Amino acid sequence: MNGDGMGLREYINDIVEAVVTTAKGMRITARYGVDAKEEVTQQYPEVRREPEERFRGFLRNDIARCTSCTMCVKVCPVDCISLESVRGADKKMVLVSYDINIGRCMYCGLCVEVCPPKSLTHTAGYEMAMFERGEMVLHFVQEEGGEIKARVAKQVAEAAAKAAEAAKAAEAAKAAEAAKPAEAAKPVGLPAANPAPKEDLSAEAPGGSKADPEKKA
Amino acid sequence: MTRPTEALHTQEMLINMGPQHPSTHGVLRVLLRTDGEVVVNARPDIGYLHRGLEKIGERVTYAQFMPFTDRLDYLAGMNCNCAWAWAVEKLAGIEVPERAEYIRVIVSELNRISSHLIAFGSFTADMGAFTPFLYSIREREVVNDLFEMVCGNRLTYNYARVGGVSADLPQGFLEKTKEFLDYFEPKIDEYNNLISYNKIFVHRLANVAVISAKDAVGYGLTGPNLRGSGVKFDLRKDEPYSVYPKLEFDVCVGTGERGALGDCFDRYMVRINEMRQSIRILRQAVAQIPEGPVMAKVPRLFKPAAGEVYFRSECPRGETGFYIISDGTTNPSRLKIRTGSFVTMNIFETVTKGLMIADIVAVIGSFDIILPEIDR
Amino acid sequence: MEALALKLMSAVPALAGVPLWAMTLLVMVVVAVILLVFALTFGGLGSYVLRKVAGDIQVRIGPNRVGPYGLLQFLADGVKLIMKEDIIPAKADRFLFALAPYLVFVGSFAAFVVVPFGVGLIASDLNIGVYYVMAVTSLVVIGVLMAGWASNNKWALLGGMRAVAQIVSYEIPVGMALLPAVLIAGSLSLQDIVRSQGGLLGIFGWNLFHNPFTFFSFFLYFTAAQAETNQTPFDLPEAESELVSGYNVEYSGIRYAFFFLAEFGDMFVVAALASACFLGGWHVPFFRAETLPGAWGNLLSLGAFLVKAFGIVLVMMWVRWTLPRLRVDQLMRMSWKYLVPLTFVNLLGVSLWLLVFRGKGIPQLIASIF
Amino acid sequence: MTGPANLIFYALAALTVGSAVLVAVLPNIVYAAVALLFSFAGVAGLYVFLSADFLAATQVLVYVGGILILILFAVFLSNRISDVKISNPARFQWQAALLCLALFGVLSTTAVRTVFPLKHGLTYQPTTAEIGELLMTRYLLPFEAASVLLLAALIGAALLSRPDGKGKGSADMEEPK
Repeated sequence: MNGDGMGLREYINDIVEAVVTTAKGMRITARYGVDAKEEVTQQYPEVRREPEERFRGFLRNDIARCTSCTMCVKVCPVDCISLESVRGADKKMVLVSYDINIGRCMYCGLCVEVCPPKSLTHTAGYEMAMFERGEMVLHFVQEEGGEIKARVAKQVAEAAAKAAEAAKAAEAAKAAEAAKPAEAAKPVGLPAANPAPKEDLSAEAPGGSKADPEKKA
Repeated sequence: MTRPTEALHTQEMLINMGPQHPSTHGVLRVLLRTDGEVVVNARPDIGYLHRGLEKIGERVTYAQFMPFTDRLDYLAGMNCNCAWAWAVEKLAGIEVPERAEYIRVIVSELNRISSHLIAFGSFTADMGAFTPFLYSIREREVVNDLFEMVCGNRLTYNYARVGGVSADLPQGFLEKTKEFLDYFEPKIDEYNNLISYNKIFVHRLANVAVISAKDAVGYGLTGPNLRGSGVKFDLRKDEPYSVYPKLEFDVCVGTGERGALGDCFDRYMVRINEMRQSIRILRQAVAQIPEGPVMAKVPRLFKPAAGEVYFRSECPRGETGFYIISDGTTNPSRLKIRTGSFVTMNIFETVTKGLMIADIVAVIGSFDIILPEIDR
Repeated sequence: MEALALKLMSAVPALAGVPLWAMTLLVMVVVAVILLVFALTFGGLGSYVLRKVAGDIQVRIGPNRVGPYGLLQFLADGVKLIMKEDIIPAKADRFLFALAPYLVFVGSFAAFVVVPFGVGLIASDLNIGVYYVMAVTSLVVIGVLMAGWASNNKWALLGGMRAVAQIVSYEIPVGMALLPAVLIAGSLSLQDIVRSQGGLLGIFGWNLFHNPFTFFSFFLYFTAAQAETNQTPFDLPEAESELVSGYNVEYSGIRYAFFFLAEFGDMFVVAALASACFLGGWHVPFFRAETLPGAWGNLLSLGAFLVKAFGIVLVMMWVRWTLPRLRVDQLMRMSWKYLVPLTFVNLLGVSLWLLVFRGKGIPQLIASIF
Repeated sequence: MTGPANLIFYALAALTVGSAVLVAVLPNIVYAAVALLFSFAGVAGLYVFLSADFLAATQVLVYVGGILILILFAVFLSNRISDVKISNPARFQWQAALLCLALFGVLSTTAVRTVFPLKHGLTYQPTTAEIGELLMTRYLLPFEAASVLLLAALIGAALLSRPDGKGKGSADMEEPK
């Protein structure tokens, strides 16, 4: 088409080709334009697509089942999980705080894969808008950390006292040749330690709407 | 397109194309020196998206680096995932179950289709036709649905694992894949009718930024950009890995059908044709996939023996290679990533001399660069 | 105008005392306001339809939130544009920057004056109608160039330059493609051109079917006019993927709205000219709207005209969402190497046809056999 | 049409003359060009006033759409195109003023001395057909001569602006097959 060497036939071919290819394209767009069934958009807030079973939404930790093993903290490539725990009276770890910074989380799912008690799971939630960065940290333990620590320390102390008492008693019993009180002391100690997490669970229900994406979704 | 003579030389203008520009495919900044509409020099300025992925690689374990490979080329996360897994397996000498390899090939090829779809769509959008872009997105959504089914995410998959894949294919996945292939195959012809052979589109691309085969090899281009220049080089064929030797497909090369060999149109057509080949591969893989485990026994915190390894695989944007030096600990001692887009940027300044501003957009689109891969 | 004023004064006795010039002025203002309201409404609804058509073609839905079927979207957009901060870049030329959108809008709006909306429904039946449209649309060029330069933005400057080169180049094929209609009617007045396509031949009275040359002429005009009004595939001045947004990249708020409205105004003027010159204007096929009593004839012809014009606007949108964009040198080549020679050949063909067949078109020739 | 008509005439005349003065004195050449636009528009308005609608449209089409664009292009293609503050250092002011005064004297004397034949009671008549007919009959020769001249100018301009004469420029403009 550079003037020299361009024949009339080429010129006309050019025009014909332009018209034909344009018409072809327009036929396709017209077909889509007329056919209303082809529309694929969903009206998002009203119509919601059901996420797949394996969908990796927000993380949720069922703290009743969590063993504070810190596997998730170790495996997280971006360090978005922070966990604090203290050793309870029954030698098991008691969660003091379990925070996930979802502003940092990249939803890779490695933490869920490694979680031994399967307490950490992905929810189907994906909607969470907030005004400040600080709000992006999900707190899974609702109770004040200090309170838990104090309570656990108290329990530990109590248990230790009890154990000491029991030991004393045992010693006394040994001296008196009776080992039974020591065994009875343990069942007494457990109920004292257990109600605390249960309380947490019930407290989470009303106040946990922010922390629990599933309820929002 | 012709440069004015010295007598007509006017004042040159310096224009910043990017980092905020609709068609630089991200935060690429091209420093244009133009003489009116004619580009005297176009110098790409990269690094606006640098996240230090290679340094991160030294800090995290081999398994932990997997999600970061999603961020390497976010339009082809599966390919990068698998490439990393293959690289680490080569380093540690891990044998992967065959079913896992087939799954990797299936998701890789699906991802190649979805990545080429974006390349096609955004390229046409750069050329001013917005409609094909949305058609391509429509098809890509189906692939994303499939990926969500298999791994739970739509963009950053983190599906492959060292030693296999994170989970077996879910129920009905292969059927849905077949369905998608049957649905998708005729769409390629539709794209061709709609835009590929459109006179205006052809005129915009043909004979623009011609790269000779010699230059393409010399500058280290890989992937569709290399094949667009007529060089028949595909790592899946020439340095076969995984189960690719068992699958039949052709290597698409540019033919110069509407202009010179190695122009923008050839690079574009290579991608369109590669989607067909991916369909072919997928059909075979879906038919051949064996039953069995999808994960080899790999310790959670494994320590490969000290040594180094380079593994490269054919990603949608060219060769993605991981060079890993291991010192016997759980983390790589040094990690170097070679990506297609980064190497492609080398030739950018050379081929854009004397083009027009609109052609710069065409060149960027035809290279199908992606910025996270360039800056890493 | 004066005639209308006289008519009004004789019809309404209370107006007898008003001087004629004042009455004329009043009529003028009223007509202008009606046209302005039409132009604004068209701009608003046009943007809605454009997006709806885009949605339909692109397998989406398009605006559907504000009002029923999203019909009030344009009001929301208008309010948004008015409320937006009016930004003038610090280093821009404030005076020209502010002036440019109004010039563009005036250039586009002034062409509405000679659009023949229906029987007797024309703001001013200038006897140089077609020529007038060509003249006032050249005002747009100045505005666009001014906007591009005054923004002190290199993208805008490039856009302005492109726009000027493009509009000036395409004015020639546009004019040449319209001339066949002028030749057939023997008048530049758009009302005369429309009247010449009447008769009971139905759609075959249209210039489109007058002879093969006029048939091509219509498509040549359509193509060239698309280019002159910066519609895709010729939207280089505002090519968003190359020049970001071209000459109006620095504009915001109400000033941007003026560019926007001018664009839609241009679109309508092109469609109106195409339908008036080639598609029989306000003629209703197989029916003489002029003969209807009272205002019915006017209304019916208005309806027919709007249907035709909007149909062409729809086709323009359809083309817009189908084709990619040309490069600037290809655009020039298309004008000078393809459209200009073709329109000239076409014009020659039409003239020869008129000479040989004494002004009769194919349909008339066939009709005269029987 | 007496009172208001005169008013409009004076407004138009003031616009024309005022803008013309601005063209001469404004330091910014782009502003000067814009002032020229208003001057042209005023002249077009005067033509309308003289019932010469065709001439008015031509004035807008040719001068505004053509000449002014050309001038603006010339301005923009000059140095420091992207600099908004282009200024126009005026030189030879006194000589120019003298020349203008002399020209003004000649023109105004001519205007005053000429006896214009005035006809009253003229009604507005379309001029287009008449102009066309005259151009094609009585003034055919000058009309054609002018068009040939313009054509020659066009070809000359195209020839001058071609990159390197022949050959070289075409190599990289190969079109797709």
